[in-house]
Amino acid sequence: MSQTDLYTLVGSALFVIGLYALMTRPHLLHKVLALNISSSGVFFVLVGIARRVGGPVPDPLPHAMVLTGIVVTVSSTAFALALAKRIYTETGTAALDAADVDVGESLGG
Amino acid sequence: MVTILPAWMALAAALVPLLVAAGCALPATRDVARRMLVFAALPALAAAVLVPDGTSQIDWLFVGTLVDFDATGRAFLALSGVIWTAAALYAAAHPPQRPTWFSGWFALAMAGNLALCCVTDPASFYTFFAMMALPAYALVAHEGDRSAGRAYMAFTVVGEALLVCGFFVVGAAAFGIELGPVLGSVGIGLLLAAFGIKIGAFGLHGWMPVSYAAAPTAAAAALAGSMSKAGVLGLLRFLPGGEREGVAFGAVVMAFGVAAAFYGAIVGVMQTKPKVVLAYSSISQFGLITIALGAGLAEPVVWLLAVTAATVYAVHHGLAKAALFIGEDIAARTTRRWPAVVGLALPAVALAGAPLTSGAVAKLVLKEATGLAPGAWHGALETLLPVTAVGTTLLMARFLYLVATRKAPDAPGTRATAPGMLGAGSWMLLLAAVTATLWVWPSADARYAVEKSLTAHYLWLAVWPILLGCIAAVAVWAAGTMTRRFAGAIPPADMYAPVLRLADGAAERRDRSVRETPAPQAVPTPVAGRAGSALLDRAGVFEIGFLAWATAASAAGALTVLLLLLAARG
Amino acid sequence: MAEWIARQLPALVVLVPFTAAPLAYLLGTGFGRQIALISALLSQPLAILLAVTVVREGELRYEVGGWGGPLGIDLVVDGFTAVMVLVTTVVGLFVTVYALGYFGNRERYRFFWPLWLFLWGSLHALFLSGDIFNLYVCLELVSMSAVALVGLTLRREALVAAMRYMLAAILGSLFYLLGVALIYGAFGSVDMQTLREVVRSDTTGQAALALMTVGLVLKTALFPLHFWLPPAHSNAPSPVSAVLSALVVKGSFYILVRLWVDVAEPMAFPGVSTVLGVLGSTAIIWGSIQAFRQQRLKMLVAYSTVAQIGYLFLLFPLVTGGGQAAADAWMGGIFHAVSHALAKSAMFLAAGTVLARFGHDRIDGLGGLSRRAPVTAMAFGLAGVTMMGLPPSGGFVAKWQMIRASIESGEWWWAAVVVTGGLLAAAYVFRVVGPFFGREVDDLDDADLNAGPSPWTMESAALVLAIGALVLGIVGQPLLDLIMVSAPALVAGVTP
Amino acid sequence: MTWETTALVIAVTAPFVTAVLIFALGERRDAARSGVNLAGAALTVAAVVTAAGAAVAGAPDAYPTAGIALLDIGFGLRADLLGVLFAVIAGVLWLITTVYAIGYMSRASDRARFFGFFSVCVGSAIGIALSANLLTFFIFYETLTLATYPLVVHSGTPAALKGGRTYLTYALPAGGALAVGVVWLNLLTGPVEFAAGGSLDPALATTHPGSLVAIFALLMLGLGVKAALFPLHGWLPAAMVAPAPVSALLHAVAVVKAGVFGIARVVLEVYGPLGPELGVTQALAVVAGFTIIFGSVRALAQDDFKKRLAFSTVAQLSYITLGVALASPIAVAGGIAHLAHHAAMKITMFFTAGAVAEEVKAYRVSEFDGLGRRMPLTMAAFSLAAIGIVGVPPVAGFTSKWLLGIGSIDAGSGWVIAVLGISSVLNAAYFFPIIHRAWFRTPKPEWAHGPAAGRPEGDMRMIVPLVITAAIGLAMGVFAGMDLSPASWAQTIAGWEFPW
Repeated sequence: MSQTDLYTLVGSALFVIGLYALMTRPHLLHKVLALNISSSGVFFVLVGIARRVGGPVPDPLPHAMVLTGIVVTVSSTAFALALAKRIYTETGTAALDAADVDVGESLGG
Repeated sequence: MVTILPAWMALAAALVPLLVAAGCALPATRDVARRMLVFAALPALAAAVLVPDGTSQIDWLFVGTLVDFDATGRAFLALSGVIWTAAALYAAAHPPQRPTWFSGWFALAMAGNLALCCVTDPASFYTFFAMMALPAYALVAHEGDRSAGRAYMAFTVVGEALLVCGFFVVGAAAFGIELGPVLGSVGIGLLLAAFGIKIGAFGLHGWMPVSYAAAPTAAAAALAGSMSKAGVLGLLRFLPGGEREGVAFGAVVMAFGVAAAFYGAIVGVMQTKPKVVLAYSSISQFGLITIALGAGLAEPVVWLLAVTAATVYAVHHGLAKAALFIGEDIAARTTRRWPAVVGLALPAVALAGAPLTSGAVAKLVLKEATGLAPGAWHGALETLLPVTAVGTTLLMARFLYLVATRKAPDAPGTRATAPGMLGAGSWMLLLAAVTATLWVWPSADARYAVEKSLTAHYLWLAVWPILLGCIAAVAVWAAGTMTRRFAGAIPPADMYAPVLRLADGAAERRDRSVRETPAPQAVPTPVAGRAGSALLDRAGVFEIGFLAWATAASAAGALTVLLLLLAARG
Repeated sequence: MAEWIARQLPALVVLVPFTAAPLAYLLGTGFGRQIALISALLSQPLAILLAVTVVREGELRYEVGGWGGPLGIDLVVDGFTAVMVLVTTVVGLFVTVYALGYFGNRERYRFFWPLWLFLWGSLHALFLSGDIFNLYVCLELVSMSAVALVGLTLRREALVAAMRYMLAAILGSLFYLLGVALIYGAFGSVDMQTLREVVRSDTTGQAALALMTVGLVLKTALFPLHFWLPPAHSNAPSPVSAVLSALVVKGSFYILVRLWVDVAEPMAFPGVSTVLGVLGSTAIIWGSIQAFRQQRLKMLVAYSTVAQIGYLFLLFPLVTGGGQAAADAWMGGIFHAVSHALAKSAMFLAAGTVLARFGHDRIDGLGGLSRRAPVTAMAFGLAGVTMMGLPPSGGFVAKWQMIRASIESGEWWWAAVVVTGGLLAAAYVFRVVGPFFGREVDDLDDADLNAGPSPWTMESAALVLAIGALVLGIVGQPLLDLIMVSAPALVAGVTP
Repeated sequence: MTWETTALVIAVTAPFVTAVLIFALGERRDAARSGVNLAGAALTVAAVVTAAGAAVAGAPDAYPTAGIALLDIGFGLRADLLGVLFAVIAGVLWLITTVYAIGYMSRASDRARFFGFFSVCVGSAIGIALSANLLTFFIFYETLTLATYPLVVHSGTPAALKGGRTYLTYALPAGGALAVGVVWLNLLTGPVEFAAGGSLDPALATTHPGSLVAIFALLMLGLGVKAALFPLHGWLPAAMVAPAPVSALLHAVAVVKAGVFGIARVVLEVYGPLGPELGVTQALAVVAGFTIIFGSVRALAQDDFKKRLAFSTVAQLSYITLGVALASPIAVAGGIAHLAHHAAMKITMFFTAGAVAEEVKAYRVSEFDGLGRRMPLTMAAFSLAAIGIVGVPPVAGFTSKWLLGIGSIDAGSGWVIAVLGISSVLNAAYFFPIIHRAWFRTPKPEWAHGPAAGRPEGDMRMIVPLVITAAIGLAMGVFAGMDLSPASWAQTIAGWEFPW
């Protein structure tokens, strides 16, 4: 098993773990963390792929991608946390499930 | 000047009554139009006398109209002109209730009747035939006899439908379309049935007695004297006489004719109302005409003779029958009845075929035609025709008896006790026509027949059935029990009486139920049925399941696995 | 000048909204409105010029900053892209005009303008992207700004819906990114043009494609992964709902089509196409049924989106066989995306007008709307015509092409689905439109007295979009031609 | 663009423009709306007549045409003889109906909506008439479906909404079937233009007989709903909840005639000789024949006046279908002529229904006793139209029946004669009682002396139109032999349709 394959496998495993948590954990914080774990898995795969060109210098492009990905993930995590906090203030709970689907809208203000 | 009159000018003259009808409909011209009614048929009468023979095509009218003046059409036009004029005069003398209303329909039917004598293409003939037959409903139902009106309308509508179907076949042939043998026969059968209704052929006569009895006298005279003759004209114009297609029908037609001739006489003498007796007399007389036509169909070379016979007989019968109807009414209106009964005797003996009357000549021509009937028919008719004359004599005797013995009007003040100038004039016109027409008939055939009828052989042939009939009548009268037992045994509508009763009952029930049923109220219904909404609710429950994270995750996972598997396989 | 603009067009199309967005943020509400309007107006000629240029010159490539691949960002414009940019721009303009009236000068909605412009720019960037990683970034940009817009009102339901939407969107992006990683690992490139040449029947490549497909399906809310869409689309402020349903879901769909039809043609394997087609069909049926049983107008319209998305996925099975059927399916699918964008935005805008004016959107409370608000009722009804796919609407042309493609390819059952879907759409549209002609319901009267008439800009924006969707069926031929410009090889084999 | 082509385009667009203007004017500006409406209708009539003149003067290859590219067929208009006949009917009757409707709707609400959608319907009908190909036809056909809906449900009552739902339940699936049929046919043969004598390649009858039969069935399914062929007729009586002018123009002329007109186009100008060859037109004729009897029998049982008229329409429409389906130029002429004849007669009857309902609030036949006394002009016009429908000459209904009957013999379908005969009797059985009640029964006391003194029998804007349409119906029969009468026109068309 090459190093790339190992990274890919571990990354995939992390991705699935995150996916599982996202779906089963009702708490919003858990869900956000789960997404972070999933994204770490994806980055693992990307970093591993950088080795595929062989030689001492790995392919820089995947690294650039991972960096971009981290930026995206960090900002979206921040946004998600802010949103979760706001939901907590509005509803008194930070859990989320089908029961929350309410279809009413009246334009406030 | 007259000779340059195109034939369609004559058609226009026949349609003058249409203007009168329109005038009756408009409030402003109502009174004038009503007074013009007695003159409405005169232009047509003039045309019948003055317009020369010839054909002209009016392309723009209907689906193309063929106006044709020939001896046959001229005879019927003249007959109709005289009868409608007399009837209009009588209507003016004794106006029915709502006279303008009556006059309008009267004029409309008149227009149709006069115009149909001038055209020979099926579409136009049908047009005018309908213009005559349908408005006549208003005349029949004018005195409020709904049952009679219903019978008239039912038979007329069915007749019109049969006629139009028959005319499809005739029209198709005129278009040059090849008809198969079956279709050709169907066409002839349809025409026979349709016109058969109009002339009260045996089995198709159900409307005639009730309608004649229900209609005001002027209308009955027009109906019996002229409108029903249109059926004869139709048969003359459109049956394939003289051609092979018709031969197969000859025997059937003759058989129906014989049946009608006897049936009319037998049922007629049992009637208790004079007008109904006259109606059955018509059925019987049309039977004779039918026999002639049947003979013409069966033997193509006889056809032209049959046409002449039917024409002459139709003219004779029309005038006589109209005179009988009007005389009957005059007799009913007056307390001094004997002059009227004497006057009535003239057309009555004419119908019976007494020598020196038109009847004798008509019967002679008829005999000439049937004498050439093929095979066994020839002999049978030789025997049967005189017997029908006995029947007619009996019928006329019964009629005169009923007129003479009828009770006087209940309240003489309400009805005129004397006929008055117009009414008497109308009758006199008809009586004169009955007497004179065949003697002035402008054709060599007729003159020949008139002369022949004066030979001793034919005089005797004409006289003995009448004598026999008179003796029988006197015998029956003397044996009063027979009269009492059979008088009224058969209702006026005879075999159709149960049907008419059923129809009357049904109409009554429908009216009652309509009166008693409230207007239907709109009932709002739910958007979806119960089953539908239960299914929708179930769908809603499922959807909540789809909205759950766990379901979504499973679905995403399953989809991933599925696609990966597909990828691996690919 | 003109020539310079012509050369810079692909960049300008993206830059105008991206420049306007921070400006609108910095300058605050009053200016934000004007900046948005200016940006929207400026975008119109740019998008039209872009389309015209593509028609004239075929595919355009633009290297951002002159870098070029593999590190630089390339903008690529073919017919498909130009069409999507065009429809985004047109819908964007009318949504902007509508929003001017809808939000007014209210301070609490000040973030609408920058977020909306940002979303607009991201969509353009997405459509123009030439490589699959850049697509990921754009996808995330679109998602983030969309999520923020959904939660804009800060109402409880909206926040919860936004959260749901966000989690789903990020998950979808991660699936996609994982696929991108595998693709890069297998082929060493993310540039679509390069990939088109090197991609081969390769298990890793196909696995990558499968993962990307799942992510994109999730983001497009294809049944049964539509769980986030109805709450998000119905609870967002109406102009946002319009944008989400009309444009945002089309973003991920766009990528999916690019991948399957354009890039991965050699790997097109019928199994996946069939799965997508079946899911699409189910979405049509299921979404329509759900739409029919909704009690609230915006919820109904949202489920209508679930159903209409299904039609888009019929493109995949129909395009697989190539030939004329593929061309017809290509035109039909994309044309459907366009006409649905116009009609659905009109529907949401109309629903928003109702909501703003009467304070509720309960369907059984809308009796007599055609008397109370004739323009809005008309807009909704006309948009409904496109939903049903009846002529002369754009939806009709799309369905015509789909039916054509399915008969051509011998797979007539897709035609049956298309027809059935139209009838189901009629059922839910007329469930709403029917009562418009009915007697007034009392509470509508009362609310009307309180609220007064809506700004004409709102009413007419919806109406214009609906009419646009309607006449597209008659004057749509140039658009169909544009769709076929530089079309993928699979579908360009035969031109009609 | 020649003058005739301009007229062609104006004929189709003018009603739509009128509709837009009416919508824009809004509810309150009655005078302006009426003016715009009448002007639009007059302009349409002028344009249609101009186009018709060009069509009459031109041969098939010289008809005015116009169009733009759309899909593989194109959106095309063409003023051919058959098309302009229908367009003239729709245009002229629109003008008359507009006058009537202005009177009828004078006290009703939602007038802008009513007149707007009304104009759209007429525009669609004229578009249907002047379509050059199946795609264009289909576009206008479905537009008509939709634009009719608001008119059917106009009163807004639950019953009206229910009627509207029933209408859509029939019309929309039919549209789906039609769409599939049209697409399939286009795929099979390439773009389908209408052409006299049929536009399909005769070789297809041997190469694709199954497909052609299936396509024909789909097309008939789609067109049969509007043509009210049994068993697709159920919507028509339900749609009688609509206001009288709607029933008059749409359910007697525009909508239902669009269906039969479509059948005529498909049978004559698409399938042509292939129809009889594949046996599909014979099947269609049988269905139409059955519908004639069925509709008439159903009409007998209706006490609701408009419902009786509706079932009568069901039966009468099938005369047209029947004529078209019989492979004989004479029968086809009869069917096409009936398109015009039935329009004039039935519109008169529905006008009557509206006028009577407005003036004396009578909706059921059983309430008509003595109505002739109270509303003489109205009932006279009605009676004329009714006897025409029955097939009594000289009203126009007879003329079409005449051609149909002879044509059926020409086509070797003698059974049709029986259908026509039975139908005539049935028609008489359900129309004559109405005439009888109106003229021959004792009126209610307050009706006995006619309309109140010094007052006409109703709103003259309603009475005059119905008298005019009745007169048209009569004139079309009396002058059937004239060059430009519908009957002659239909015969010319039929002549073009049968080069084979």
